[in-house]
Amino acid sequence: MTEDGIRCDGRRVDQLRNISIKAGVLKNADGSAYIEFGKNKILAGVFGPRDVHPKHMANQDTGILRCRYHMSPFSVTERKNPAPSRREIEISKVLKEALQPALILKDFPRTVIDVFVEVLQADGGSRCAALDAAAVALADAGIPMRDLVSACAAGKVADRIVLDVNNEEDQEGQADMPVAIMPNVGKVTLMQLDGILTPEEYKTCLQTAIGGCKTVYEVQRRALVERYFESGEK
Amino acid sequence: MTEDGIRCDGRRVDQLRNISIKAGVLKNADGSAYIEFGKNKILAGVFGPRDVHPKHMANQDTGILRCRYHMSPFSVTERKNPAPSRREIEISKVLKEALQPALILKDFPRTVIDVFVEVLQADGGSRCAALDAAAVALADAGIPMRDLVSACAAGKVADRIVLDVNNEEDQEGQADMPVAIMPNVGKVTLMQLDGILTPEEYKTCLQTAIGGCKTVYEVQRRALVERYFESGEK
Amino acid sequence: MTEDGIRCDGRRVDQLRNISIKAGVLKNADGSAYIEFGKNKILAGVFGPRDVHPKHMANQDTGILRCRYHMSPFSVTERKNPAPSRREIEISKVLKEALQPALILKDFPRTVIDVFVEVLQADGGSRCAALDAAAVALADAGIPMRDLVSACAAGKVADRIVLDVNNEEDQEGQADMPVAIMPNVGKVTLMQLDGILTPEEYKTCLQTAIGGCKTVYEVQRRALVERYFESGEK
Amino acid sequence: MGSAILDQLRLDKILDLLKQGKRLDGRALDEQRPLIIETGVIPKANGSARVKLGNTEVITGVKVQPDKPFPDLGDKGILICTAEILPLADPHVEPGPPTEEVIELARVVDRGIRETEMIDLHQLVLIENKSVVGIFIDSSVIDSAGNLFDACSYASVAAVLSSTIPKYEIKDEAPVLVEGVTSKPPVKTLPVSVTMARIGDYIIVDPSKEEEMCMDARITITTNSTGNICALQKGGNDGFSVDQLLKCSEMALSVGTKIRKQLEQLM
Amino acid sequence: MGSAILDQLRLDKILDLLKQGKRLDGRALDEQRPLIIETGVIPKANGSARVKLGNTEVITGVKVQPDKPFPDLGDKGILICTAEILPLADPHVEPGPPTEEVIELARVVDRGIRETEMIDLHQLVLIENKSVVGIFIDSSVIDSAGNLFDACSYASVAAVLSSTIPKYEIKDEAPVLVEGVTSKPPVKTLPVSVTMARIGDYIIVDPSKEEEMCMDARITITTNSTGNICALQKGGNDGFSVDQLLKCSEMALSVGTKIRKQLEQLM
Amino acid sequence: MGSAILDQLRLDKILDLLKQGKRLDGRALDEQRPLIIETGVIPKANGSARVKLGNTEVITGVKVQPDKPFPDLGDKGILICTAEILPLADPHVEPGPPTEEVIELARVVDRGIRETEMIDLHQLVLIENKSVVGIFIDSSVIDSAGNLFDACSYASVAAVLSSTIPKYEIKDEAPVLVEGVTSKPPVKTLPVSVTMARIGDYIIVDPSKEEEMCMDARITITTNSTGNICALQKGGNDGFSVDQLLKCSEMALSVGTKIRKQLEQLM
Repeated sequence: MTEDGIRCDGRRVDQLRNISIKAGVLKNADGSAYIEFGKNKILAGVFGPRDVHPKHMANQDTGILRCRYHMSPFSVTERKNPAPSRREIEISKVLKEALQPALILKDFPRTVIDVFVEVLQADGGSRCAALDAAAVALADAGIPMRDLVSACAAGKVADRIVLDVNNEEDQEGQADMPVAIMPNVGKVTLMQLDGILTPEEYKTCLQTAIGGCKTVYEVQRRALVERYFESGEK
Repeated sequence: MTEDGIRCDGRRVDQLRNISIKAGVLKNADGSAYIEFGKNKILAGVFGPRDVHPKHMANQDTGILRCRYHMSPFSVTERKNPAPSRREIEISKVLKEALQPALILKDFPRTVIDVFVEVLQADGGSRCAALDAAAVALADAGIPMRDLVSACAAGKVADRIVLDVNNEEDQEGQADMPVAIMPNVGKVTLMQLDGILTPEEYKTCLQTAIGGCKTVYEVQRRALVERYFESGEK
Repeated sequence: MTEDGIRCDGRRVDQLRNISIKAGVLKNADGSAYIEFGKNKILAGVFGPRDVHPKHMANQDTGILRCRYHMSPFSVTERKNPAPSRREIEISKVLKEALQPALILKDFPRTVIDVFVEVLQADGGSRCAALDAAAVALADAGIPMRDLVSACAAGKVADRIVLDVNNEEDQEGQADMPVAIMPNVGKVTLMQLDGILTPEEYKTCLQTAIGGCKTVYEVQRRALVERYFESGEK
Repeated sequence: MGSAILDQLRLDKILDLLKQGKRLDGRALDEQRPLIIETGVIPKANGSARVKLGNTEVITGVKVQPDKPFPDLGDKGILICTAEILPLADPHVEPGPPTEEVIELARVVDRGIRETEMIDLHQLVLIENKSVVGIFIDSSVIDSAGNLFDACSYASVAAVLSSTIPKYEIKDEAPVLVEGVTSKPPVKTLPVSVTMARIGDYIIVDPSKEEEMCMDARITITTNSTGNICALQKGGNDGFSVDQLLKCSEMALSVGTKIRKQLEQLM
Repeated sequence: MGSAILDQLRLDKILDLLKQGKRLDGRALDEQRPLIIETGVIPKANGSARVKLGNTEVITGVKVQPDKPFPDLGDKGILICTAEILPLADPHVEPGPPTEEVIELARVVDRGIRETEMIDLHQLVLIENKSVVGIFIDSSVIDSAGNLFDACSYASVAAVLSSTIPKYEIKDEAPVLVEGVTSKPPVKTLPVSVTMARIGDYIIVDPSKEEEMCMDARITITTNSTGNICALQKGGNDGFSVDQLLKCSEMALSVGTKIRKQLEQLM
Repeated sequence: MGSAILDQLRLDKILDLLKQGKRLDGRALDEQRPLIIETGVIPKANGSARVKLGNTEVITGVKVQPDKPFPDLGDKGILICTAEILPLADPHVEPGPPTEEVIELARVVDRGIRETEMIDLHQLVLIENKSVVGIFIDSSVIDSAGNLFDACSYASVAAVLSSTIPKYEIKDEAPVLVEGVTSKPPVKTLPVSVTMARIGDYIIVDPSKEEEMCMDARITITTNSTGNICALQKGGNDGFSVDQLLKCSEMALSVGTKIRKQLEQLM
């Protein structure tokens, strides 16, 4: 990083990578979205609410949410084995718990909502980008939501708190903190941290990330507006 | 191959390896057959129509057919891991689809017919030999059939179309085309091809294979006649 | 071994290693026990009789018994993969069949009793020690029993029949024979043998093992007495 | 039961149209759906393609990396071809180990590329018997609307054509990447897969999902650039007559020509 | 419920016969079913046998190939013994990973061969700690009609006796097959497995499937050529008295003698 | 349905108490359950600990053995941290492959130790890129009564502190154990994990199982010896406000101080 805070990819410390989101990109899924977030290229598809198979997993008091985060074999530098890794299973759980607060599952007892995320190309922050796409796909599926979920990481690179750590920064970075919020409700629904921060840095990092989430939210909104009010496609 | 078309094992180009089939060789199976086809040694056992487990796989509109092609660890030169390989799973599917046209599954709703094939010793053409034994085992089980299914491969070796490619020929061979027919109905129910053929060779190869299937059919018939009309065993 | 029959750990040929058993050591299990048997350190936990999952495994004529023998990764010299090995699966079956004669499963149709054994540190004779703990855990769970089950091995070391072979002896040993009895009913419910014995040695070995089982039985009884009549804890 | 009635109605409708030489989506019997090929969609991969065949959509990535050769095949590089139907592609696909359908799909795509000898694997050897270059061609179906065989095959071929092979040098018996030096893949011929379905007495090319639901049998024939037939797979729960099979091979050659031209533009 | 009644009726009938010293199939209590052994049935294997023990039938193949030794056992060749009940052997067996019953079967057969030290594994070392010969003995049950333990054990022993061990030379630290030179396996003793069942107070040898369905407990005892007891496994959901166990060991020795003679003819 | 009613009653009761600053088991909101640490409980392991956190109980063993380094990490030893909930620990846990809950548990414990850089992995290299020392930290939950994250973390840290690292020499490029020579593990800092739950508007430390059953969200924060925050994991099906998150980090630091003192006594 330069002394003026210009990062290896030319961004300022508080600047997001380029983001574009398109809703309704898949034909078979009930809802879908495609996101490019820096070099991340991620698809999300949603099915449901629908019947649960196997049936004994159904809950008569509430709907359930399932989430699968999966990386394509060609998405990373070294070819990835297609079988889900422990990392992918953990991220699947964390994403599910980040999306669930935005849903009103009690209204759909005995059903399941399935969220499938495929990382076609991975860069730093793929779990946040996955979440951004998944939230748009849920909205695209017409599933009632309390709010969107918007995600973005902040971190510490070269002793400075920066927004939206990319892959190169993550390799050398001192800390990475993915965060997701429900922007209107004001809740943090995903938060993780790897790396070392002072309490003061922790506070700054969290606020920086939340700022980024709010910017992401505008991109998500625009994708839904384009899908439903500006194109005659659906 | 010699110039006269005499092959490495002494056969002419249009000659099958030795085949012998015996029906009713197993005590526990509802129907069974043992085939020796060249150096192939293969057992087939059939159970059904019987109840489906797990129950949710049953279809109330029709019976279903399941097929498993499996190779013993000692059946090939290098000891084979007993767990089913992707090749075995594909062949299982192809065999199932080759047998199904001969069955009248609609008459047995909610049931399953299970065909289990074990390759005790493998030579070239094991999937065809497996099918020949499986068809006889189905008949031996007393399951109503539209026709038998008779299988045999043809291929291209040393620039000539030959019937029934053996293992040594397959190693050096230019093409291998396994074919199965319902001999009386006149349908081809299995067909695959690995290797390069001109359109003219393709036609010759197919007709050569069908010729072989018809010879195999006579051996299958004889095995059933021996089983039911010439021995007092059953 | 010395000429007087003093073994590498100082024991006589007919002497058990130190054994201590404590019943009721776990809070969540319906019954539990912890055993130290030489260097073996083993926990047993029991649940049931309770509903069977999956339901189709339930038997309307009788209760069923399930047993799992598992070794912690840190229990042996070379770290053990946590997935169950074929050896652990076999021992699980043998333990189940050793415990079952002591239970009256017909009285609890449609239910299951689960016995979970965890070997925290393994020494020679871990399956016997596991059984000793499991029997106490079953009694601690209040499950009606015809008798306890008491287990101990005998074997052949340096051409002599010895009681309770330890790990070092087992490495060099000529034979190892784990045995379990129902001490009051007088039945042998577990018996295995690895190694070479003359018919006469076989007889001596079996009787030596049974003698050891009877000593173990006293330790098991004492553990249950301490649990139910000497402490005010439960 | 309801489903069985719907199946029958669909079949009746399709057969009715076929008698008039028509199909549900207005295509002629020997007409493929529009094929759109985009390459370079995954820049981090060594090659990639996104293919739309009607509403069916596939993304394929190619990874090239040093590997050990298979035993007894020490004079050849490694070629691995996989396929997966992502659960977001189809409401009936569930995550988990591959089904027999998916295994067949991957193996048929693999054979089309392997048996035509599209890639000269002998050119991928670094040290004979010890070190070779491996080419991994992984296809992910992202929208499943019939004829996955051809869609995955076209995407795989396109991804290979678009790929660059990094250069490796041997240092201390181990392969080391030479930065910035790449070459085109050693492509010898263009395999073109054409899948046909039989419904009643009719043979149709490139079946849609609805057509697959009521087809009697299926056949996939792969041809090479010199007009030979190189791989074939019959599927489905019924058979073909010999005449139908000969007709299918002719259709595979004629229909394939158009696709081959489209693929050649990527070379 | 129906099944429980049938079970009871079967048990009553069998016990009734046992009181008269008889069995369902007319055998004496200490009488095995006829044992038929055929070797060389799988010529591509290094050794093989087909064994019929009454209606139970097993095929075993032996494969011999170079391998790396187990850690800490660098002075011994490798011995692996497996068993499988093929789904065509039994209407209740389903394809899939091995059940605990099958794992026990394989391990008991393995122990019979390993603990008697039938094969001198020290003679199978090519380079100590680095390269050894592995012997893989794989048994497939093709008809399951009771007492799979003994049938698999006899088939495994017979397959080993019928096998030929190829010669390997070490070149560049790797084993290379020497064509046309083979030797007999280094066999030191003949293990004979005898399985008995307890039904009520009766001990019967070589239980049939019907007898297994109502037996209280089972015991398999393997003896060697010098009349010693080398491996033992109790099974089943009840136990034995000490007297019964001593009687079983005597029966294993006496009944085993006849089998051993039959196996010796294969040497 | 019954279960849903019970859940509501439990929540009502707990919220009622929280309004009064109380908890079901009488603790203050920021009070952990008593922590009892015993080390050396598995003498055959290189290090071990048994931890009781209230009624939750965990046993952790540390194994140290030579291994190959991960590719591209040839200058570091290997650290593997696992966790398992034994089926005897909880009536609802079944044997089988790890659930997503258990995978998360293991990975959060691992990150607490890895991200604080507790162990100086650079000191565990025998030959760069070829041979390193691996440290395996395996935790088994034997009684599950809430807050497994902290219990497993404390047990893992304690087991590492209690461990001895054997010395290895390189002979013929292979590591050989030097008998009788050991050293302390290269520990740089003490990670302390503090897990908090949000129930309604209340944040409580070290939730019990009953509290977990009705919590809205969960957070685990790991701090190091210099008062920095090093790892964090939010869980549960609802979220936190920013103020709550800042409060949680303060609680993690203040509550963690007491635990760190307890752990320091093991050094």
